[in-house]
Amino acid sequence: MGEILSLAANNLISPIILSFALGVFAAFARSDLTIPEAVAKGLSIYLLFAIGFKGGAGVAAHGVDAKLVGSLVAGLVLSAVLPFVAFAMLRAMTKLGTLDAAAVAGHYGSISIVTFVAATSLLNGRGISSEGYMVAVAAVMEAPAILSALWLVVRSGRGADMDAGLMREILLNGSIVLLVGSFAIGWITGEEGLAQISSFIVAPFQGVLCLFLLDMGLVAGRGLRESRGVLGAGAVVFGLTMPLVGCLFGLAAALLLGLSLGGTVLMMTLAASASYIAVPAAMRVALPEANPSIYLTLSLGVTFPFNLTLGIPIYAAIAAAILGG
Amino acid sequence: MGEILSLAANNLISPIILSFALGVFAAFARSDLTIPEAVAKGLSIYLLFAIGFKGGAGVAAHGVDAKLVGSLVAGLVLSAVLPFVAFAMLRAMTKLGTLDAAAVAGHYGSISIVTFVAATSLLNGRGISSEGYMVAVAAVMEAPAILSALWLVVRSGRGADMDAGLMREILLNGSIVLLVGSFAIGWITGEEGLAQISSFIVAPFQGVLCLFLLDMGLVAGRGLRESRGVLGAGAVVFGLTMPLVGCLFGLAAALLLGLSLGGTVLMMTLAASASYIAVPAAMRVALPEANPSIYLTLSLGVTFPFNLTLGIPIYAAIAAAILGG
Amino acid sequence: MGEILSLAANNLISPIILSFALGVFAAFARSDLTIPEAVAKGLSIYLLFAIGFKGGAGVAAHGVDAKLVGSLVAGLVLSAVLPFVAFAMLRAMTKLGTLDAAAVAGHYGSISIVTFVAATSLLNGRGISSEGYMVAVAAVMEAPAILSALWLVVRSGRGADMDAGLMREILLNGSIVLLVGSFAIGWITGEEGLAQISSFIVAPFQGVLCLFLLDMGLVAGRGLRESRGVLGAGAVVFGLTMPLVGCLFGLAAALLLGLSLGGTVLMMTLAASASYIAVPAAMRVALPEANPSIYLTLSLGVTFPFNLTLGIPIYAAIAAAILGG
Amino acid sequence: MQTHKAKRVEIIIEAPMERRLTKALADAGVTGLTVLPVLGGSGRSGRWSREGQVSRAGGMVAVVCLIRPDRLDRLLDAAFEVVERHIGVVSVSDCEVLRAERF
Amino acid sequence: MQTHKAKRVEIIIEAPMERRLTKALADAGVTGLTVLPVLGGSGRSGRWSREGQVSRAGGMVAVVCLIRPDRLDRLLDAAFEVVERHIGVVSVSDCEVLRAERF
Amino acid sequence: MQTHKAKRVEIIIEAPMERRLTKALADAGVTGLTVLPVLGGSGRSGRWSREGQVSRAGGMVAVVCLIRPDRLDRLLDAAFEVVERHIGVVSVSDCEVLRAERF
Ligand SMILES: Nc1ncnc2c1ncn2[C@@H]1O[C@H](COP(=O)(O)O)[C@@H](O)[C@H]1O
Ligand SMILES: Nc1ncnc2c1ncn2[C@@H]1O[C@H](COP(=O)(O)O)[C@@H](O)[C@H]1O
Ligand SMILES: Nc1ncnc2c1ncn2[C@@H]1O[C@H](COP(=O)(O)O)[C@@H](O)[C@H]1O
Ligand code: NA
Ligand code: NA
Ligand code: NA
Repeated sequence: MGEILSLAANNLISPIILSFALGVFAAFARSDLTIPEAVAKGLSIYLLFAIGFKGGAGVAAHGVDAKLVGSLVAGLVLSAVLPFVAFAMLRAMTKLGTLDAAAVAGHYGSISIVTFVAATSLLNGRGISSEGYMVAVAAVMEAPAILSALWLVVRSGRGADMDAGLMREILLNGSIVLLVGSFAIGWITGEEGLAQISSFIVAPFQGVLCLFLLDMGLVAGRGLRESRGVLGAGAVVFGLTMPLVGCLFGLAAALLLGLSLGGTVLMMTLAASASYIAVPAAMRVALPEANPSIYLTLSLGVTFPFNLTLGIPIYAAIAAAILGG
Repeated sequence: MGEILSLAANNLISPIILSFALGVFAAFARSDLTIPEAVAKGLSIYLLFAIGFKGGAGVAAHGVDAKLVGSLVAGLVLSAVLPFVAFAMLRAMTKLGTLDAAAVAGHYGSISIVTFVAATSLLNGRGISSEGYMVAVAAVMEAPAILSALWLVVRSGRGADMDAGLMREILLNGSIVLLVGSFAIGWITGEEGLAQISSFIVAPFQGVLCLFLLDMGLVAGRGLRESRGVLGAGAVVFGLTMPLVGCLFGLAAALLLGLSLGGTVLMMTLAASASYIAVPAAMRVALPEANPSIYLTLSLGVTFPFNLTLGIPIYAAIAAAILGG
Repeated sequence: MGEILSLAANNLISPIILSFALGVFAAFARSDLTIPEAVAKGLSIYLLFAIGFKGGAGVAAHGVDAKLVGSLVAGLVLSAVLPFVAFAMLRAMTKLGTLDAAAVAGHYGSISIVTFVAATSLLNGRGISSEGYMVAVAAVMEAPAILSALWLVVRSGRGADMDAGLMREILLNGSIVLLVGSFAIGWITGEEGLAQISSFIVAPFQGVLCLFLLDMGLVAGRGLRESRGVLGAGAVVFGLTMPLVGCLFGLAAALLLGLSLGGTVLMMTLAASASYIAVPAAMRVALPEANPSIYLTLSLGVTFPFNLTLGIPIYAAIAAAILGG
Repeated sequence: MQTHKAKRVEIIIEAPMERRLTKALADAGVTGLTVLPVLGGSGRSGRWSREGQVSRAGGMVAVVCLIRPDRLDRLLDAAFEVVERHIGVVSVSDCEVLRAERF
Repeated sequence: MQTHKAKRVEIIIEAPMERRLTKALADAGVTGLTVLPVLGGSGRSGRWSREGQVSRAGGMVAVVCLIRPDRLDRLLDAAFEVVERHIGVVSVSDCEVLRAERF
Repeated sequence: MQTHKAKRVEIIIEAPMERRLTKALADAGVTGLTVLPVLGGSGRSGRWSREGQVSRAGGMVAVVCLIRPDRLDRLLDAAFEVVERHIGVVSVSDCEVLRAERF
């Protein structure tokens, strides 16, 4: 426990986390500091491109692992199953109605790519390597949770605006296409490709991440401020315990597959993280009556900061305790 | 021929080309992936600044060549003459009216700076050096073609909205000013200046180019999808043969001037490439009745990808065959 | 004097200054070259983050100096006092009314962070080090001048729309929060933090500064063009002499505190520079009847270019003459 | 200058619904429309702002259609179908247009 | 389709005043509004354009409010208080809205 | 609150024509106008969208003028001259403005 805390404390004073904290502070202090929307999107395109490319180049360098297909299937299953776990917990712990509970549950089956990136940073910082294809696992985990959430709603006799157009939109969501596409480019062009563009996607990566997390802090802080009182105590507790529950599912999958220490931490992080881009957009279309303040605040305002600060070091400590490392 | 194909294949699996392909794929799959307009403009400002500066620093390093003035004059002449060639081909190969044919022809006299940059990348990758002032040649080739196109229209008895304001707009077009200006800055500050900012304009250049080409792919793909059926078979064939015709004009000019292998490839590429920024904007003002779907789709959807993938390696192979290299 | 001129000339042919000049040229030539607003804001966020972080890391590396608190107090006093000096000069030299004179005066008590950055660049180029906390001094100098300006108005019996909301807005202005916040992050994470992100905030810094100054040149040039005739000769003379007066106040403070050569140059530059971001926004709210063309044109169109080209080398020469260096 | 009576319909709707709205309008025979960006706003579902928004989820757009008066009802029916369960507002005002042959 | 009479108020105002305007409107009971970005313009205080603008000082925004006619006066009073000493314009037009319960 | 009758003219036009339009309006004595960005649209010349647009060629802007009714005709004549051969639309509606001395 002491070790976890010391590692967490160490994690807390990194430029990345402090940039996030600065954003939250500025939002709470009602500063007019803002990152223009176009710049925030540009930063996220950079991050997705870089993380995808490096993942693909990693696979090219270390070869296709027999575990790759298994990991992808595990990701699909985790993403589809976790919403049911989350839904049950929400119904037990909070007073949310079916619609809101299902919408929230969908977010926790899906993933947050920035949380994934932060976990990768922490692993890099400690010199722990991981399977390059975990990026692809992240990509396949984005969407299935949305279907589970909609199924939870339909089952309860309420309507959800599910159509072929939405299905297509979810699967061809810009972030998924960019992540999978740059993964493929990294894989095809391999180490040679990486060498060509590494001073763009490797060297400045941590710094770009700082600015991006500054923006995330601003958005999360403003969200928390605007929707004060929207979340009951039960919901907040859910937002802090669900990642711990999710990470155990991720751990189980990783142990089954025999992933490396790094891969295990990443699988746990994916399972523990909650979406705040792909799923909210889909929910606005399919479940317009669900309250976005609830799911956005929980995902971005509670679970994201928790994972960023305490969650990832905890998952790393658990994985190290079990796998040795 | 076999060698050309193998070099082309080699060219095809570079991160740059694959990023373009990813953009085209995302557009055809109707993904909502987009690069915000402001970011796309920012990337293009970066590229123009970097390419101009490096060109100028190159001239400062290697001294002013006696061929510089000759090359500028050759560029002017090529830009002014090629629209007539293109116009004649269009009238023979397609059913386009005078107005549309003239508008298209104007695009093929002018140049695409990204095609130029891609050719530079390919030369760099093969360790072939080139005259730094080719950037300046690119700049002077932007505008004359527009005048030729308007002359073609006026000659046929139709009106073109040509006024002093437009002339000024064309010559002081943002990309021309930035390219020529940064060329001048690079020339004045020389190697010392380059050393100061090379970790900004040299090291990350290839990576930025990937993101820019991703965007170009998205725009080209969406353009092709929206304007399906606008181009007849004849127009498409024109879009693929005109660059080959143009490159021969460029080759002739380069041989006359006695340019290096690299300079010859760049001159061929400039002559072969078609504008999709400066000329369309001028055409919207001066020839509003010409159909933008035709000229934008041909230039950006047919000729640009052709040059990027097959054209440049072909020009390099032809130049190497003739000059030895 | 000869030495000053030669140093100034040397300063004038740096990529940074020439980029600014290119922007001014493009604006005067009515080119449509523009940096999108979002990109310009993104660049300024980058610069503030980088300069703050490096300042903080500098303090962490060299330890807290006994002079830190003194310098902060000196900054506060300078910022509060200089508007009175400027106001007196304006009333003597120009025909501006109380309102406009007070608004202009407020700008000259506050600071221009880009001028500060340019001075840092020049010091770096000459291998002169400076106190890292000068960044914090810059931050505290942003706001007090605004209060002095409003006090000048209220004293004259005219109303100023000063309320608690405005006070908060001024102090929690985005640039102040970002500068102070990244300074704190740099301080906390120290050299280790700097090492993590230096390929983002150190290596490409000069290059980013070029693009930013290109934009500043465009904005300043367009401002000068649009407001031709707004400034009388007296006002222009004020815009050129006030920085020289201000720099002497800065020099006095630096000598009193016993700052290093670099710190002295920076303190002089801060006192000599005029705000064009924080103060104009506050003036629009508090003194809506003051004419923005006057204060923006003076600050951005006259004093900023003067400082950038001649001012900083002059301050450096004066400081070197006095402190020896 | 000769002008012609027309209606100006302004629909403020969530960005993720834009594609569905324009498709529904096109299906109802509305071929002319313009989409404007929106920075922020407030309504029954609270305040929001585009600042620092990472996701498309929170943003809105304004869709403006100029239309011949006799086609208004079909347009409103089509728009209503899409916005019915969603947040946002629809307003209609009278206007005059030049070049009536374009509408 | 059933529509209801309403007023559409459009206020073009300097960006640094936006927060004050929306607060004043909220205090006057106006809960619905939409903010649109503005690229540039010209008026009695000259021309301006957002291009290359580094500062918020020069920019403007357009605030659109749809409101029940009987509430118009309170809105205009509140808006006038804020814009009084500032540059910018306020215009009001008649319109019809769907879903009157939202206003 | 005292308001005054005015006209609101909205012109949607290609971005490369903006400078010409505002110049023509200024020449016709129109000193007040506001330019809004446009994200996309559709019309007789097909659909377009700003997404990923590298060039100014494809974009459009919306120009809004509030004007005294008696000056409308001059404005429309000037605007028509510019938009005549170009794509885009012009609409006019009645409105009321505060602070009539500004128009
Ligand atoms: N009365 C109104 N006037 C103008 N815009 C409105 C109004 N009501 C709502 N809106 C816009 O529609 C969005 C959603 O409104 P609502 O459905 O009331 O939450 C708001 O964020 C505003 O952008
Ligand atoms: N008659 C008008 N029509 C439309 N917008 C206007 C008008 N007058 C002023 N504006 C807008 O309000 C801003 C300030 O106007 P002014 O207070 O006249 O300087 C201008 O820059 C325009 O954006
Ligand atoms: N009826 C309309 N209502 C609103 N905007 C329109 C309409 N018709 C055309 N537009 C706008 O004007 C542009 C050009 O229209 P057009 O000249 O019909 O191709 C379109 O892309 C739209 O942005
Ligand atoms: Na998850
Ligand atoms: Na060409
Ligand atoms: Na100062």
